Amino acid sequence: MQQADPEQFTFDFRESTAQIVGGTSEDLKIKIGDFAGPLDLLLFLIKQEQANIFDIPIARITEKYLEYIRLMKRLDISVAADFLVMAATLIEIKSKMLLPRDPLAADDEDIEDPRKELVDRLLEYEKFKSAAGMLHERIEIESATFTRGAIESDENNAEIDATVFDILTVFQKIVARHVDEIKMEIEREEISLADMIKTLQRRIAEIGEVSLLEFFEEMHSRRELVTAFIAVLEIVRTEGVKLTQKATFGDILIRKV
Amino acid sequence: MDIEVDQEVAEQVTRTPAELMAVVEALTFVADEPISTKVLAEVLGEDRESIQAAFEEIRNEYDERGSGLQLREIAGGWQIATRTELHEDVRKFLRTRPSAKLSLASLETLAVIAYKQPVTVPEILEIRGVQSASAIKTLLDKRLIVAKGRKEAVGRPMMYGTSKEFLVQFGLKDLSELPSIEDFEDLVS
Amino acid sequence: MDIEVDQEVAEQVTRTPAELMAVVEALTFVADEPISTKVLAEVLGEDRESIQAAFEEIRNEYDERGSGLQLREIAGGWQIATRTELHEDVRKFLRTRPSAKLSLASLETLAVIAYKQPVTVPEILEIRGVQSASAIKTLLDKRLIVAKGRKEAVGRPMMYGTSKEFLVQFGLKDLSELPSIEDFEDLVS
Repeated sequence: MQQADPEQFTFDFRESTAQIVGGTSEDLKIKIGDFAGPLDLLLFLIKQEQANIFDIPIARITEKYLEYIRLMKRLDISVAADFLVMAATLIEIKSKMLLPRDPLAADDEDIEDPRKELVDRLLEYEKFKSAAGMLHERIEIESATFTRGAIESDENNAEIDATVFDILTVFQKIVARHVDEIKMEIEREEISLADMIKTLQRRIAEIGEVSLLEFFEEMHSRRELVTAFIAVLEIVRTEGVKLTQKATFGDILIRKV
Repeated sequence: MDIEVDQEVAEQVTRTPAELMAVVEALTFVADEPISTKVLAEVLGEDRESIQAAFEEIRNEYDERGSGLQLREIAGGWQIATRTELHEDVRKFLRTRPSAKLSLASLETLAVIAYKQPVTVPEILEIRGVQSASAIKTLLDKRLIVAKGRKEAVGRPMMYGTSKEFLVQFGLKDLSELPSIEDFEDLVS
Repeated sequence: MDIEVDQEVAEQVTRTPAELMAVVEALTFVADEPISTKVLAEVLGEDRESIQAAFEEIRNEYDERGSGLQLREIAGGWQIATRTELHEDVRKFLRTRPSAKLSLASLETLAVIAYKQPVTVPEILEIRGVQSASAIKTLLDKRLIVAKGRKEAVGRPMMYGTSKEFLVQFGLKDLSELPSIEDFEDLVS
């Protein structure tokens, strides 16, 4: 982990999560990447507040929720519409609960708790969140077994089940093996991959489309060049960007999708 | 045509249990995919019970001699694979890294699809509370899910379900091996 | 970095003969090509005599239990294969499969030859990091590659390039139609 910059947050692209430390609130520590959606965030806040899911302190939770959204905005992290929809829902529930009870209504029993629908959704969601955890464990175990290396099959069969793109993909993987080796070397060097990623991100954000040829030409050393190359790979892997190439052997453009 | 030939041969062949084990092991080894008792029974002209028994016997044998390989039942078939405990050495040799992890969003979406299939995008949104388009794309790219036709409802939305690849990657014999979703209720506090 | 870690681990690891047999069996199983004792000794941080002993022990074990598989010494390495006597059943089974897949080793070798031609065997080894002898044989058998004369270098090694058949099979007018990797290549060569 890098140490905090002025903005007091750091990105770890390997994990593709962002960790926010500080902000105005006392001890709000949030890993953005850990939240799969607004329900996930809500569950987190409810647990953090040690509240009972069947009796959610809606005012407090709403406040925390909005605080989180504001923090995201301040950090220029785009807030998905779904998070805003949930914010609106929370505010609506909160206001309903503040309404004085209709004196003509008979008993408490007949009045539906405004929180009920949300609680049902949370409970339903949490089951699938647990199931996702189970799947995660399963795939971890499964990815540890390997099947045999391919055997060349029937020699009489002239048909080959491969395309020219398989060839390119395979070659890129071989090249990537070399990159991995180089990457390991440079991790001990002063050039930071995180800085390179940030530079490239800023550039893409500013001008929308970056020529990789130009970007690479700016590099002063082989190491920087390789770092720049890995930064491109990382950004392509972790963010919504697209590489386009107009002509064979031509320049490659990286742009926002 | 093939099948006729098979039956002809099958009538002539009588294999001892040991011979059957040997040929079952050999064919499982050359198969590119998990191979079902049904296919093997047809190819070898044997009944499915004998094939099943041979598989189980081979599996036990592998386990007992502490082989570096294991025979496992997966995605409706049987497959020879390396033993899980050896993954570090195997990875080092193959120069592979642990496969790219699925994001939490993708795993959640996959969980919803696995348990609710066939399920539409709006239904997934309802449960997860968040758009799942990019997670669905990832899962389609990884062939973990497949389209399962359209729902007869407004807009005729596409329905999704899990694939055979899902079973393979998650080491499941079939979907019934998934723990029931109600089991997770106990964990919910 | 990996390599340093590997050596560290290798020094710490002491395997029992049974454990060594298991891991040797697993690696031979996943390898695309016959695997030499030398390579295995390096990967596992063991001496060649132990590896050789493990191979022989595994071979005997396969033979003694009448397995459908055999461990055989071939082309300077060891390989797991189906037992020769079973070839009829194996052939019959393989014929039921639609089209032939190239192994990853062959595909990689073909990719290196396609993009680096004319290229020699040592150069392919350099790029892939593994021996490619049997892959080259397969590619020659399938006429996807052809010899392109000898290189004026020590040992005058044979150079290989892709064939006309390669262009036909992969639907290319000529080699310039191969997708470009030039920009990536510059960075790592």
